[in-house]
Amino acid sequence: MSKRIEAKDLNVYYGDFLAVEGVTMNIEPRSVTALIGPSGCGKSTFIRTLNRMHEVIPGAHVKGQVLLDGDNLYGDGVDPVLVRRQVGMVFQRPNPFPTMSIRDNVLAGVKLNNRRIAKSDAEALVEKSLRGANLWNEVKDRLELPGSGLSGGQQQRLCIARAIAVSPEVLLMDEPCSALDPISTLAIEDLIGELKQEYTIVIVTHNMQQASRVSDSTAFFNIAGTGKPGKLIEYDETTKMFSNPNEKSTEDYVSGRFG
Amino acid sequence: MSKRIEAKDLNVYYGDFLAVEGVTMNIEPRSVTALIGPSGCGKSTFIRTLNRMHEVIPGAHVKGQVLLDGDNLYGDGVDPVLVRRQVGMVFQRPNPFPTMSIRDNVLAGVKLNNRRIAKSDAEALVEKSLRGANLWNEVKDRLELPGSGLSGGQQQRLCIARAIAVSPEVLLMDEPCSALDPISTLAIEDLIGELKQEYTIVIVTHNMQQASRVSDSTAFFNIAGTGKPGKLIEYDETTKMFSNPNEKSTEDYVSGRFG
Amino acid sequence: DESEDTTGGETSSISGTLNGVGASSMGGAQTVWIAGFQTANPDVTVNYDPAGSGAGVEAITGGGADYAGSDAVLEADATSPVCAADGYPVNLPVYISPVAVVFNLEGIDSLNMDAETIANIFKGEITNWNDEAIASQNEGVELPDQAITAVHRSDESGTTENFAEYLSAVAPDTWDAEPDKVFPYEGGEGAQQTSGVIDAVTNNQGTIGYADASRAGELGTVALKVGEEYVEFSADAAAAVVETATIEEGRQDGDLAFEIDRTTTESGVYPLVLVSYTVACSSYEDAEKGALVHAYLTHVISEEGQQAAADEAGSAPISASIRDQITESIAGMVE
Amino acid sequence: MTTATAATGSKRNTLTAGQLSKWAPWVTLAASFALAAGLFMLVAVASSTDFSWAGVAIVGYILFLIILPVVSRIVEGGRKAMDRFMTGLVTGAFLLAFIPLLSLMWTVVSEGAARFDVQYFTESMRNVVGEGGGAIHALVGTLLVTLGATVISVPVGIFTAIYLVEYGRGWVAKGITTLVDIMTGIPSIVTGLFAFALFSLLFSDPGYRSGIGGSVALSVLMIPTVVRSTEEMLKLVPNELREASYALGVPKWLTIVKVVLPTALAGIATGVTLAIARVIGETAPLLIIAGFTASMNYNLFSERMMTLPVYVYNQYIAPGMNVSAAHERAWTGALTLILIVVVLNLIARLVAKIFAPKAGR
Amino acid sequence: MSSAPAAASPKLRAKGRPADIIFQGISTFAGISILVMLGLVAIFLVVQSIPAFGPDFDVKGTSNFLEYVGPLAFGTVWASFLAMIMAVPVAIGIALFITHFAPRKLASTIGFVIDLLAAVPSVVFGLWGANVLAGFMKPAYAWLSDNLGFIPLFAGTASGTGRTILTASIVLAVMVLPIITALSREVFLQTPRLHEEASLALGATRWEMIKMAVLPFGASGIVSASILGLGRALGETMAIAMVLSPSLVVSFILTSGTNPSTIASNIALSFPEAHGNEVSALIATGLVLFIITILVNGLARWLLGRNPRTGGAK
Ligand SMILES: Nc1ncnc2c1ncn2[C@@H]1O[C@H](COP(=O)(O)OP(=O)(O)OP(=O)(O)O)[C@@H](O)[C@H]1O
Ligand SMILES: Nc1ncnc2c1ncn2[C@@H]1O[C@H](COP(=O)(O)OP(=O)(O)OP(=O)(O)O)[C@@H](O)[C@H]1O
Ligand SMILES: [Mg+2]
Ligand SMILES: [Mg+2]
Ligand SMILES: O=P([O-])([O-])[O-]
Repeated sequence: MSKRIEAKDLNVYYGDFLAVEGVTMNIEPRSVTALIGPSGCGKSTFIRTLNRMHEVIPGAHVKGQVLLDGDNLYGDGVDPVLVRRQVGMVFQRPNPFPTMSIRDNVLAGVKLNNRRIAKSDAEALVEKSLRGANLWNEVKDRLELPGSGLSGGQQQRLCIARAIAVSPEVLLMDEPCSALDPISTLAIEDLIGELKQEYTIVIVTHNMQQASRVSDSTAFFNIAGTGKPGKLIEYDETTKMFSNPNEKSTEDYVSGRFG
Repeated sequence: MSKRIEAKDLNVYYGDFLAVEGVTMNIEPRSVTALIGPSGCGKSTFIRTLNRMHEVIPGAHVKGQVLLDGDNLYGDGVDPVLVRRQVGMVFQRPNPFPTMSIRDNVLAGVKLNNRRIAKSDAEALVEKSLRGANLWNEVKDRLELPGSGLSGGQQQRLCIARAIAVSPEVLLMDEPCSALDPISTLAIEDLIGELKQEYTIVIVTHNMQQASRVSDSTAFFNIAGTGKPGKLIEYDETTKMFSNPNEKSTEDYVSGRFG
Repeated sequence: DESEDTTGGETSSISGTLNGVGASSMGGAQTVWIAGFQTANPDVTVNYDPAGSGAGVEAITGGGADYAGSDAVLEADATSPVCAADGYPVNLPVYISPVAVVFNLEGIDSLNMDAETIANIFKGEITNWNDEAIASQNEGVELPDQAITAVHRSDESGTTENFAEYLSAVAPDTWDAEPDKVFPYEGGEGAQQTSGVIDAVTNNQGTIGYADASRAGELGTVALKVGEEYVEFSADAAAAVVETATIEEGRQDGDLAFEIDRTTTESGVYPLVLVSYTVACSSYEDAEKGALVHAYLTHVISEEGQQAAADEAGSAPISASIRDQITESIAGMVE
Repeated sequence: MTTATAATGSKRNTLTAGQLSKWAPWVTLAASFALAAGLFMLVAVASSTDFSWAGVAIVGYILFLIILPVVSRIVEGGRKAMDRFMTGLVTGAFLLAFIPLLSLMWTVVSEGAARFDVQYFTESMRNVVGEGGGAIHALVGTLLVTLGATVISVPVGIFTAIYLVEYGRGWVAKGITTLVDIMTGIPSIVTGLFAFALFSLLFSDPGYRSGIGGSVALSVLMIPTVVRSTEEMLKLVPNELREASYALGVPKWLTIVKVVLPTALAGIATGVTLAIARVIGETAPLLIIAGFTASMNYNLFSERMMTLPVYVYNQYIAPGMNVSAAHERAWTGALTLILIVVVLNLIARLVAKIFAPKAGR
Repeated sequence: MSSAPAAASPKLRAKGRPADIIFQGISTFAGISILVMLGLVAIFLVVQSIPAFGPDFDVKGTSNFLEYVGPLAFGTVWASFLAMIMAVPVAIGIALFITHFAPRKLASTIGFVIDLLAAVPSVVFGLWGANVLAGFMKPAYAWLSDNLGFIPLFAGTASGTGRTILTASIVLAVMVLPIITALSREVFLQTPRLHEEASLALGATRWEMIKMAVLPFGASGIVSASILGLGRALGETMAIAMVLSPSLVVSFILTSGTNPSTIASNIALSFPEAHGNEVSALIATGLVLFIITILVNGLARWLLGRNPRTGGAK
């Protein structure tokens, strides 16, 4: 189910502005990779290049390669829609579809694509995905209610359920917990631990503790100043990064007394 | 400059829904009080009753008393406008006025009171407030540029400068750092340390470390379940709250391995 | 085409649709004629669009209508695509109506005026109701000291043209503008359509206007000075002036363009009339259409038709001699 | 500075100092109008003219607008005074709008009620002279012509808005936006002339008239309103939802059809209703292109078709001898038009209720 | 591990997504069709108006087209201007009242009632303006010209019927009011809560909050709303034709019975009786109105450009 991702000398642009420069990194399957770094260093920008969401922004484009099990996502004739079906994404702010019920939100990936699915299969898929996102018990009695009626943490888990319902091979998460309270955060961190049995997971976080808790590898991005491009400074196993990083700036950053 | 706040048996409603029940607490002048608790327990709701911002929401109302140096904010004939001039507020998301320059943003509140402020006085006040908010050095060369052009952390400090420019006696802050990166967060925590020399400060935070770092007293709110009202569980000195709280639920919450 | 297929009509078996466009002045009369004709011939639909004489002329000469209504006669050399090769458009005077000069003054129903005075009022030279020029012709009437508001048509109109023709014929020194459908002077106030003029006069004291007499209603009206006497408008007085009219020279057979003698001094004649023509082809390219137009016009000029229009639309019935002339003019349509 | 003992609340509260009491505005209002009424009474007696209610309303309001802020300024200070002044002004603006509205509605309802009967909605004007008759032919015509215009305008308008919001970039999109604005300024009568020229050319019939021609003319007026309102609504759909959909591997067009449009549907429905309201009462273009008839015509594509605005206009300008009967018919027509729009509005609100995104913020 | 040259597997290759292309095609086509439609209207106006620019121009006693269209263009702009200075402040007031002053429950009902004004057919506005409003205003005009006649706007004798350009402008103002109100209302409702609360928290009164947060945010929306309203005012035909007492003059006087006419209403008044050259002249005046609209739009855009929208989507 899960796949390896390789970024090769990736430059990411907004129009003429080079936002992220020369990133080369290998992400192992069935692992959790955390992206950390100060605001504006290009974490979000980079993670969005991994499922071609970057190009949704007008003028945004990419140079370099991203290989998914060896296939270049940016190769000729590659359909971004197919890429995104294999590389799912969860956003910083929970964004369930407001016009849909909880059930339809989970099935969105199927229904929006006009795919037919037997009723019993659909039920099974909803339950499996919601269980996978650790939400089943809380919502099983109100699947018909609108998804926007849930609490923030529940909404975020609903979005995760929606993302895993289409059985992607990679799951990207851009600060999935920053809008959440500690209890919801705990639930999602536990979930990440479980999901990595099946998926390749990349997560952006501002929270060092979180990065050290959930991830196997950590990538530190930094930026020299406003207007300069963000760069990958160091990428290594999480334990190494937090205990004994190679770079001075990494050490400065992770040892900040911040949580 | 700073004032004592007493809440007496405060019940806070959204229409018919009782969101916060029976809060009684004394907040000392020149201290930092942190409000903590899980999402939805009514921290934001409570803090907004302290400067009558709660009633801005349609249907929202309050029962009970809030005394500011003995004067009931909710007494007959009290003008909320006068209350808010004495009790300033900083919000979770930075909200500078987008059409105003940095200078005008700082002066926004002051200009309301005396339109004809002398130019030199204005300059002095802008500098003082921006220095107070630890932003002066970063923006002194571009006071004429729109405030929305700043980074998130800078915007948040600009909002703090705006709030202290009107010399309130109490400063309320609802999760002022949750949208910020660690470096900006550090700057704002330092700032809070300085501001408490002059102001009574109440701050909502999800971040236990932050609460323990910046506050003198801590109030823990909790909620029994969705639809139930939030309650003040325990209120004590911060050191006591984090080392040896009276209540089991407080201990559970603060000892959660979260940051 | 929506004409019902039922053959239910006891009186006739003709069917089809006839479209007319033209003068709004005879819109009311056309409604009456159409109702009568359609009642007798249930399978026929006749539409008359009172869009205006100009629109009517454009339509008939451009082939956009089967017949037209016009307050002014078509030029002698006009042609129409709906006419047969040997046919040509003819003007048929089917609608005669006096134009009333109406006013609104409390307690006064009628005033005497000569053309000179009327012209001066509408030009804005006489501005007060107690002006000597009016008072001298109305002894015994207590005229108020009140400003005159003269209301004219703001749209282009056959009524205006006939009004102007009368004034410029009888008082050429005062009314020095060429008669036209546009009101020529700047003074006074404009209102759209006869209804607008009537409303403006009815709603305001001290006003005066001119309008198709059928709409005069309760308003005060002016008796015109003809010769040495003052004549109130009436259907008979209006018909009388048409009796004295001559047919314009140089017209083709059956084209009955009238020249009215506005300066007549004959007794009992009301020279401020509007003659509105139906413009049709002397013979039609499409014979069925010709038969339909013929049937319809026969109804229009029939005694009942004219009387119905007089009753329901306030026009003056045409005389027997005009009816005969028209009958002759339209005979070619069914040959 | 800070007293340690908590105040009991019965002490004088510094926060309530210098406040006008709650009823002060109402007292001032009553006093202002009383003053104005007295003033005009005097004038009326002195000059033996009619007592002017309009004068009282205007002068009373102006007095109120001056007195309250002045009092407030003395007691509460300038800022509060300004607030009270602006509150008075804004409320005044709102009430001002009610004057024409009530006057219009009163006129239409009181004049139109007389003929608001079964006959009016079951009979046409065929063979009717004087009293009686109805407007069913005009009602059907208006519904058909407006339906035609809606069928043309809504797809074109919505797809154009989609183009502008979802696809259009650069000068083409800018150009179309400008053109849409310009289109809003085409005089209605010109659209009628244009449609007439177009159709008589197409069918080479110089007397061309039909309902569909009217629909085309109305579309020219309707499209810009549809585009504008739909565009605004589509812009309000958060980008997050689009991205959520893309991230699920949903192609762009399905994202638009299944996520963006349903989310904006309520707003679009309101916009379309507004656009229909904008054109349903148009007279000038229909006078030219849809023509005039007293008979029923169900066929949008051939022959003249009566419409309610033309009917109202015609009954007014060519009433025949029985003027009041015609004028009653005219007003009832106007009333009917307004009711149609009210019903459409209610439907749009229902649609909005049903499809509105649930429980937003 | 995988150093093999990247050859995308069939799994990622698109079959070419025809539905996407078709959908984009339809959208683009719709956009272009507006261009075409407007082009057709422009061509129609230009072609049909060419004869009016010939040397033998003679319409309503004028000897060239400019002489004819000048007063009409003036009247159009003047009447719309008057309507806008009345309607825009009132519309903003109403929108503010609905969004920030009225009790929430009442607000949507009030909004609906104002929308009703948009439903009134222009003929009915015409009838109401000519028969109700004009009579209502007449005494005011008499008073103004008697007492304030020294002001050029009220010079001369007052209209005896009240059918003045000011009456017509009031009717126009009432007609465009719901359009401007509806859009402004929507925009004001979109004011970010954050900004409203920011100003309230600084101790702003309600009006100060509106001045600080609502109006700056809504400025561009108000301009767009006004453009829509202005478009309607410039092009309004029937109501003006029925209400106004027109002449071929240029005059700023508000209270007189002699008023400049407007292009659209003049077409309605003259078209039924027009033929030949006169038709061309009328259509040429329509072309002029078209150009006026373009200019006014350009002006508004320029104003917008100087005061760009802040915040908002995209
Ligand atoms: N849509 C955009 N258009 C142009 N520039 C952009 C856009 N989005 C982001 N940028 C710029 O790209 C750079 C990287 O931004 P990015 O959002 O990736 O940072 P980040 O590391 O995710 O920061 P944060 O922690 O605040 O989310 C920044 O300089 C930002 O200003
Ligand atoms: N505008 C509102 N209308 C109705 N209920 C509301 C509103 N805002 C908040 N609530 C409810 O009031 C309760 C307390 O919410 P509040 O926002 O104060 O929580 P909080 O402690 O600030 O949570 P968080 O940490 O997520 O900000 C919740 O149950 C919430 O659903
Ligand atoms: Mg980011
Ligand atoms: Mg909160
Ligand atoms: O018949 P009219 O031309 O005067 O309307």
